[in-house]
Amino acid sequence: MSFPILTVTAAVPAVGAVVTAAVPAARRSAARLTALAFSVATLVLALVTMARFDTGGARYQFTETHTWVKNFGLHYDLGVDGIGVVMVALTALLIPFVMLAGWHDADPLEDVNPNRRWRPTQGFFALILLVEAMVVLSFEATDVFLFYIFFEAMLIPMYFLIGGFGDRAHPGGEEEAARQRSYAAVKFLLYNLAGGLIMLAAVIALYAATAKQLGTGTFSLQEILDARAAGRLHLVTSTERWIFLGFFFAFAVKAPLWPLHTWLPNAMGESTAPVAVLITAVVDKVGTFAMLRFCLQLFPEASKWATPVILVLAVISIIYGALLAVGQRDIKRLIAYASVSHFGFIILGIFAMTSQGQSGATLYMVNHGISTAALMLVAGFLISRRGSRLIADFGGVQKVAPVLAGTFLVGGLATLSLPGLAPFVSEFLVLVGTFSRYPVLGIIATLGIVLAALYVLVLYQRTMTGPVKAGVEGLSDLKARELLVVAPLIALLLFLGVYPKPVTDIVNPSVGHTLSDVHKTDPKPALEAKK
Amino acid sequence: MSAALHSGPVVHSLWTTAASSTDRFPTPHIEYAQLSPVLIIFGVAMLGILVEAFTPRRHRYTAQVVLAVVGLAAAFAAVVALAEKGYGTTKAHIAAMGAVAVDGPALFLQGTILLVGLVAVFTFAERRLDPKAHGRHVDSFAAQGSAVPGGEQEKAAVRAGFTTTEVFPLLLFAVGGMLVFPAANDLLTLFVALEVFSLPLYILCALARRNRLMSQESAVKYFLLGAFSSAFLLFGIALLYGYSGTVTYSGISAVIDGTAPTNPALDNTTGNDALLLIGLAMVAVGLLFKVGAVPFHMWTPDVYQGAPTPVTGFMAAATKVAAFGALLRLLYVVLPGMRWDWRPVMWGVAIATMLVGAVIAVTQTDVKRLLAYSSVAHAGFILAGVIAVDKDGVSSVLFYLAAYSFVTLGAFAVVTLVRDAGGEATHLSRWAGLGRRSPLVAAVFGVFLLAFAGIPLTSGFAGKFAVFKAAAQGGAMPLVIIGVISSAVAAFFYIRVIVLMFFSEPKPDGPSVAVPSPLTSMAIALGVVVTLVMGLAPQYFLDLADKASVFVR
Amino acid sequence: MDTLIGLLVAAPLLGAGILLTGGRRLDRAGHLLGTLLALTSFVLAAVLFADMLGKDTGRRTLTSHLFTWVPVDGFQAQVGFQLDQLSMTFVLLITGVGTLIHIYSIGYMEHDERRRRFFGYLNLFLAAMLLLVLADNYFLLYAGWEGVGLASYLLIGFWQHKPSAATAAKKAFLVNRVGDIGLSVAIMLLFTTFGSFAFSDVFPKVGQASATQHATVTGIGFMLLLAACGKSAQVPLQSWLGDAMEGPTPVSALIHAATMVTAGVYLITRSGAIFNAAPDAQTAVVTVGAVTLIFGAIVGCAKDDIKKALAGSTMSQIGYMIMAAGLGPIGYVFAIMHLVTHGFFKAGLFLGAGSVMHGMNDEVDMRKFGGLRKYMPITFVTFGLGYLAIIGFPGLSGFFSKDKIIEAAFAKGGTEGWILGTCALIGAAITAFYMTRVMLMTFFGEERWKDGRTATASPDEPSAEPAAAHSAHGAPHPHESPSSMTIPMIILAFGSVFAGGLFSINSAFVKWLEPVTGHSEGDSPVSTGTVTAGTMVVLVLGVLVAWLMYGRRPVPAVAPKGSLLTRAARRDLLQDDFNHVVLVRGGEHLTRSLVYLDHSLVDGVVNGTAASVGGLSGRLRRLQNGYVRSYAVSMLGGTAVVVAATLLMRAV
Amino acid sequence: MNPANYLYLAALLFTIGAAGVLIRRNAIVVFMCVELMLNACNLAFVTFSRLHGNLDGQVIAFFTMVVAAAEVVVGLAIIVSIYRSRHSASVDDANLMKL
Repeated sequence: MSFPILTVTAAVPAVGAVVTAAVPAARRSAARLTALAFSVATLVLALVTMARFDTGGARYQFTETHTWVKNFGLHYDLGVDGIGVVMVALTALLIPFVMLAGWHDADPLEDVNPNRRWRPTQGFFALILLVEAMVVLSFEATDVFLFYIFFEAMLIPMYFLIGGFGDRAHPGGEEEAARQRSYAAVKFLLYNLAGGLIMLAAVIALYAATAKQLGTGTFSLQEILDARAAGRLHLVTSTERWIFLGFFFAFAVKAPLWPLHTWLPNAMGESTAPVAVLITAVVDKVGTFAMLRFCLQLFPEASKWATPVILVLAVISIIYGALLAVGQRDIKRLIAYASVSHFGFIILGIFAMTSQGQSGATLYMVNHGISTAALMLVAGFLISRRGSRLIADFGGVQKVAPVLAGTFLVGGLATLSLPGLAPFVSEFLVLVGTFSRYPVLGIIATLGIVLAALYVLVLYQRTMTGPVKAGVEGLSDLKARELLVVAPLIALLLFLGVYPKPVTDIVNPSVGHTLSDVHKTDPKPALEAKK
Repeated sequence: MSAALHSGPVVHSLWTTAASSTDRFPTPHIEYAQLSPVLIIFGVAMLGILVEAFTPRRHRYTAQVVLAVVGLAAAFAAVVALAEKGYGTTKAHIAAMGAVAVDGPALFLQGTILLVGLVAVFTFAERRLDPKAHGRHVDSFAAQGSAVPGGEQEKAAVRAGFTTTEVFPLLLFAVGGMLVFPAANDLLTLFVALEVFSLPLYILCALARRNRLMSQESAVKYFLLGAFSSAFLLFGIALLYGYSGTVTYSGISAVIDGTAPTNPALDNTTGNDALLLIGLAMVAVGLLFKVGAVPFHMWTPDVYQGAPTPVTGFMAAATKVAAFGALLRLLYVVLPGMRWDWRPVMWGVAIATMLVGAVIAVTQTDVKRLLAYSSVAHAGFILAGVIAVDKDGVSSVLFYLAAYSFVTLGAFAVVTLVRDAGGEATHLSRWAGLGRRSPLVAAVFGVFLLAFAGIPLTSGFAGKFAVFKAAAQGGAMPLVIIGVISSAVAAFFYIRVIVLMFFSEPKPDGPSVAVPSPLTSMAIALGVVVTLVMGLAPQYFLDLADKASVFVR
Repeated sequence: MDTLIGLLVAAPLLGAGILLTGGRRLDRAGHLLGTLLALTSFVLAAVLFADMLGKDTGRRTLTSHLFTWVPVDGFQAQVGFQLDQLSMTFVLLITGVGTLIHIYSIGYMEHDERRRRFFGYLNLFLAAMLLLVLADNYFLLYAGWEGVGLASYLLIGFWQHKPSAATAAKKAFLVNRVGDIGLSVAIMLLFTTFGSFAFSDVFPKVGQASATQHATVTGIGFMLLLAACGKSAQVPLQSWLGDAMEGPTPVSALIHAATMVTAGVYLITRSGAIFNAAPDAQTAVVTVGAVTLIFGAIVGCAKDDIKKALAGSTMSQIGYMIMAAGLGPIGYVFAIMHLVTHGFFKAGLFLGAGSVMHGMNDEVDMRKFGGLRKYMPITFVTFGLGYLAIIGFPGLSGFFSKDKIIEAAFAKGGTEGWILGTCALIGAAITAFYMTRVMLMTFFGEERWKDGRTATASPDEPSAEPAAAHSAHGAPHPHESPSSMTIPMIILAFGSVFAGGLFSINSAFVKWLEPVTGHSEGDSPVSTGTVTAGTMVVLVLGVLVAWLMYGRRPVPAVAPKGSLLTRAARRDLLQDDFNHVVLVRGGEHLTRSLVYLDHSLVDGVVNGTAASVGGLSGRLRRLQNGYVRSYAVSMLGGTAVVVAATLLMRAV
Repeated sequence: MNPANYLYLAALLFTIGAAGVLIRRNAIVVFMCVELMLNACNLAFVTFSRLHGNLDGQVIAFFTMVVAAAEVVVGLAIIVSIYRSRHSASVDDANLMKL
C-alpha cells in the first residue's frame, strides 16, 4: 500500500476548512493565513503528484481502491490520468491566488454583527477550501458514483460563497444587491441541482443496467470498462443513449453549454471576483473534464451518436457567447459571457474527437483558468476601487493606474488568445483539431477570434483609455498584495504560451487513451490519404 | 336444513357447525418472550396510568419521564435481543396464534419506532423553552386539556401548576399500537392496532399549550378523518374476509393463490373477484391515509401545524414508519399474487404523491406546514420503493424510513427552539436572518433541510438513492425520473428556507432562539449524528435492512 | 553563425521586456537602451549579411531550431528560424530603418513622459517583425504576424487619452484579426493537406498536391491573400491604415509605411510555391493589387492631412508590390525590390512630415502649410528627394523598382498583361499628381499659416503631440528639427536616392533573390524602352496637372467642397461609411437583440418554468381550504378512483 | 335467505354513513355517521361469517364494537372540548388552518 497521495491532496484542504472555521471570530488574519497555508500545502502536493506522474506509465496512476457502500456499488476509487493530474494541479494552483485576491472580501462591515459567533471571514476561507477539496476529489474519482457525490456536494459550499459573500458594488444599491445575490445563488444551485438530479437518474439507470448484466451493480470505471472489454457488459443502444444524455445534460449545465448558460452571468456577476474565478476557472471545469472522462469512456457509441448536435451547440456557444459579451454593460457579466464562449471552444475540442482537439481542450481548460483568473481578478480590483461594475463608470484608468491597466490589458490579450500567451496555443489546437474533421464548423468557430478581439478591445477602450472620467481620478494603482496575485499568473500565461510542452507531454498519452475508447484516430493528411 | 340448502348455494347451519366443532377454541398459546417489546410497552403504559392516579402531582413528571424512558429502553433492548437470537432471520415465525409476525421487517421497524419514541419522550419532557409560569417550568402541553382556552379554569390550572403528564402514557400506548401495526399478521390485529395508536394521537394533538384553538381543531380534523378512513379500512377487511373466509394474511394469500383447501362456500365467494379487488383497494386506502399519500394527504398539513410540535415530530416520524410497515406486509405477504392489479394503482398514487407534495410545498409560508408537505413528497418517494416488489424494495424502504424519521424528529425539534412572544415562531418570514442570529441552530436546520433535499453525504441522499435504485431495478424507471424531477422541485423550497436563514438580513423584532435543556439538545444532536452517519457510512444500516428484509409467511 | 539568428530576435525582445516591466527608474535611460538594442540587432544582421555574401549562392540559407513549441501527435509546431536571402533583405530593412527611427524618436518623443514605454513598444515591434520574417514555418510566422499587430495596436493607440487614437488602434487590430482568420485557416488547410506547415515540408510537396487536390491549394492561396490584405491594408481591408495615422509619426513611418504593412508582400512572396501552383489565387492577388494601387492613389489625392495623404500613397505603393507578387516569378523580385526602396523613401517622407509637424505645432492640414522650404531646409531637401524617388524620377530608386513592376505587369502577357500594365501606368500618373500636390502645398506657395489660426487639429481633443507640450498655441513659427531627427532623414534620403540604382547594377538584386523566389522574364508585348517612356510621360503629366492646380494658383486655406469624387475620396471612397453602416450598426443591432433574446427567451424559459410551478402550487394550494368535509370528499373521491382503477386493471 | 341482500344493506348503510359525513356540519352527527359506517361493516362481517360458516366474522364484530366505543370516548372528549372553546360543534367553523 503506497502513500495515498491523492487522498491526502484532497484531505489537506478539507482539514484546512475545518481548522479555518474553528479560528475564533476576532482572529481574522490568523484565519486567512491558516487557509492560505493549507491551500499552498495542497499546491505542493499537487505539484509533487504531477512531477511523479509517469507519462509512459499506466493510464491511471496513484490509484486507490476501497469499497465504500457495497449495496450501492460505490467504491472509493481514486486515480489520475494525465488530464486529471493537470486539472488537480490547476485547481490547487488557482486557490491561493483566489484567496489572496479575496483577502478582505469577507470582512464584516462594522455594526452588522449581531452575534459574536458570526465570523464571515473564517466562513469564506473555509468554504473556499471545502470547494477545493471537493473539486479535487471529483477530478480524482474513478468511480462514477463517487464522482457524482462530489459533483453534487460541491454545489452547497459554492452556493454559500455566491449567496453569502456577494459583490457589494451593485448599481441598484445595497438591498438590490442582496436580492440579486440570493437570486443568483438560488439560480446557480437549482440549475446545477436539476442537472445533477437528471444525472442521478442516469446513474441509477447505469447501476440497474450493470446489475442486470454483471449480477452485481457497480460504478467502478475500471470494472465497467473491463467488463465491456470482456464483452460481459453491453448496453442496449437506446439505453446507452438515454444514460449518456442524462450525464451530458448535467455536465452541459455545469460547463455551461448554450442554451443552459444563463446561470453563469448571474452567478459571476453577483459574486465577488475571486468567487467568480472559483466558479468559472475551477468548478465549471469539472463539467468539461467529466465529459472527457465519463461521457466518452462510458458511452463511446452514444457520444459519437450525439457528436454532431453537441458540436453545433458548442459553435453556437462560441459565437453567441462572444456576441453577448460585446453587448454587456457590466464588466463581470462581460467576462462571464466570454467564458461561455471559451467553454464552447473546450467542448468543441473534446467532441471533435481528434488528438489536437482533445489535447487542446485540456490545455484550454488550464489556460482559460489562468487567463480568466488574471482578467477577472484585475477587474475585481478595479471594481472594488471604483465601487461600480458598470463599464460606463470607467474611462481613462490607464492615466491614473497604468500598472493596473497594463495587467488588465495582458489579461484581455490572453482572453483574445494572442500568440505568445497561453490560450492561443490551446485555442489553435482546438480549431485545428476541429477543422481536420469538421472544416465548416472549424471555420465558423474561427470567427470567434475576431469577436473575442472585439469584446476585449472594446472593454479596454471604454474602461482604460480616453480622458479620465469623473470618479476615476482618485483610483490607486495595484498594491503589493494585488501584484503578488497578478504577476505570477501573467508569468505563467507567458511561460505556457511559449513552452506548453510540460503540460502537453502529460496530457497527450491520456488523450490517446480516450480516443481509443471511442475508437477514433486522427484523420490522415490529405496527401498521405491519397497515396 | 332443506330450507338452508335451497336458499342460496351454501349456508351452514350454525348449530351443526358449532356442535361439530366444540374443539374450535383451543387454549391460546402465546409466545410471551417474542412479544415482550409490545408487552413491556403496554405494561409500562398501564403503570403510567397508575402513576397518574396515585402519585402526588409534583412527582408525576419525574416518575412518568423515568418510567417512559426505562420502558422504551427496555423494549428496545428486548427487540435487539430478539434480533440477536435470530428471530429476524432464521427463526422468524408467526406468534400468538397467527396474530403477530416476528420477523425481520417487524423487528427492524419496531426498533426504529422505539428509538423514535425514546427521542420523542425527550422532546415531550422539554420544559425550558417556554417562559416560566408562576415560577414553574412548563412544557409544551396544556395545563389542563379540558379547560376552556384562556378561561378562568385554565388560569387556575396554570396557577396551580397543573401539567398534563398523561401525555407520557398516551405516547406509550401509541407506541405500543405502532409496534403491533407493522407486525400484525391478520386483518383484525391490523385494525385494532391502528385504532390503538390512532386514538392516543388524536388526544395528544389536542393538548398544545399555545394556540389551543388550532390544536383542538387539528385534533378534530385528525379524529374525524381518521375515523372515516378506518371505516374504509374496516369495510375493506370485511370484504376480504368475505372473499376468503379468513382474516389471517397467510390464509388470504393462500386463497388468492388458490392453494387453500377449497369448500363450496369459498368456491362461491372466490368466484367473485370484485370482493377481493374492492376490499384490497379499501384496505389500501386506510393505510395510504395513515401514510399521507395523495389524495388522502389533506389532513397532514393542518394536523402537523396545529398539533404541539413535539407531537408533530413524533407523529410524522413514527406513524409513517408503522404505516409503511403495515403496507409493505400487506402488499408483500397477502397480495404478492395480485401485484398486477395493485401495482399500476400504486404507481398512480406514488406519482401523484411525489408531485403534489413537492409542488404545493413551494408556496408554503409556515415551517410546520412546509415540513408536512415535504413529508407527503417523501411518502411518494418511499412508495416508489414499495412498488419494487422484491427484497431490495423492502430493504430500501426500511432504510429510508429509519433515515427519514430521525431527520424529521430533529427538524421539528429545531422548530420548537425558534420562539417569540406568541410561542413558536413558525411563520417563515420570522426565520429571516436566523443564520446571523444563531449560526449553530441555523446550520443544524440547514443540515436537516439538505438531508430532506437529498444532497449527497446526507442520509436523505442515501435513502433516496436506495429507493430509486430498487425502483429502477424493479423496472420502474419512469417513476425514478418523476421522482428525480419532483426532488428538483422540492429542492427549491428547502433552498428557499436556507436562503431566508442565511442570506436575508435579520429582522429587528425577529424571534429569539431559546436555549434548550439537554433533553432537546440530545434529540437534535442525535438527529444530526444519524443524518451524517447514515449519509457517510450507510453500509452497516443497509446490511441491517438487507438482513431484515424478508417477510415471514 | 546560426545561433546569431536567435539573438537577432532576442535583443529587441529583451529590450521590450526590460522597458515594459522596468518601471519608472528606467525613464531616463530607457530610450537609449531601446535604441542600443535595436542597433545591436542591426549589427548582428550586418554580420550575418556579410557572412551570407561570403557563401556561394546555393548554400546561403541558414536554419536554426530552438525548441518544439506545440507537440501534439501530428501537430508539431517548432520554434525554428530560417534565414535566406529573402529574410535577410527584410532583416536588414527592418533593423536598419528601425534603428534610424529609434534615433529619430529620441528627439521626437523627447517631451513625452511615457517615452520609455514608447521605446518598449518599438522594440517589441522589431522583435515580432523579425520573428515574422525569420520563422521557418507558418505557425511561428503567425505568432510574429499577430505580434506586429499587437505592437501596431499599442503604438497607434499610444496616446490612449485621445479617444480618436484609441478607436483607431482598436480598428486596426480588429481589421487585422479579420485578415488573421485567413492565415489561421490557411495553416489549418496546410496541416490537413500536408500534415505540416513548415516551409521545408510544404513547398516541395505543393506540386503533387496541386495535382491531386487543386481546389485546396487554391483555397490556401486565397486564405493567404486574405491575410495579406489585412496586414498590408489592401482592398477590402484597407480601411484601418488611414486612421492608423493617429499614432506618433515615427510609428507611421516605421510600421505603417516601411515594414509591417509590407508583411503581406513577404507572405505572398514566401508562399510563392503555393501561388505558382494556384493560378486562380494569383489572379485574385493581382486584381487586389491593381485595385488597391488605384484606390490608394485616388484617396491620396483628396486628403488634406499630410499623413493621411502619405498613408493613401503607402496603400497604393503596396498595391504595386502585391500586384507584382501576384505576377509570380516574373514579379516576386521586383515586388521585394520596390518594397525595399519604398521602405527608404516612404519612411523618409513620413519622417519629413513628422519634422514638418514638429515645427508647425503638430498641424497636419496641408492647407495650413505652405512656403516652408525657407524655414526647414533639411527637411525640405530630404522630403524632396523622397518625393522624387516615389514618383519615379529617373535615376532615383523609385524609378528602377516601379518601372520594373510596370514592365513585369505588361510582361504578364495577354489582355491581363495589358490591363495590369495600364493600371500600373495610371497609378504612376496619379502618384506623380498627389505627391506633387503634397510637395507644393507644403513647401511652396504663400505661407498660409501666417494668419494666426490656432494650430490644434481639432480643439476638443487635447493634442498630445509632444511639441504641443512646450509650444504655446497660436501662430506657429516654423523651425528646423533637432539633429537627432534630421540625421535619420538624411540617411534615408540617401537610401531613397541610391538604393534602386545599386540594386539594378547588373541586376544584382535579381541575382540575390533568385535562389529563393525564382525569377523568369515574361514575354512583354511592349519593349522595356516603350514602358519606360510611357512611365515618363504619365509622370510628367501628373506633375504638370498638379502644378496647374496647386502650383499656379493659390491654395484655399479651407478645403473647397470639391467634386463628388473628391468628396468620396476624402472619405476613403465611402468604404468606411459602408463598414460603419453594415458592420458597426448591424453588429450593434445584432448584439442588442441577442442580449434581449438571451434575457427574455433563453433565460425566460427557465424562469418561466419556475414561475409556472409556483402558479400551479398556488392553485393546488386552494384545494387545502381547511374544511374537514371537503377533505373527506377528496378521500372518498380518491377511494372511488382507486377502487375503479383496481377493477379496471383486472378488466384490461 | 339470500346473504347477498344483507351485503346490499351493509353497502347501503356504509354509503349513507359516508354521505352523512360529507354533508352534515355538526361534528357529533358526522361522528355518528362514521359509527354508522362501522356498523355497516359489522353487518357485512356477520353476514360473511354466516356465509363461510366460521365465527371469525362475529368475533370481529365484537371487536369493532369495542373499538367504536373507544372511539366514541376519545371523539366526544375532543368534540366537547372544542365545543366549549368555540360554543359551536360545526366542523365548518373549525377552519383556522388552511392553504
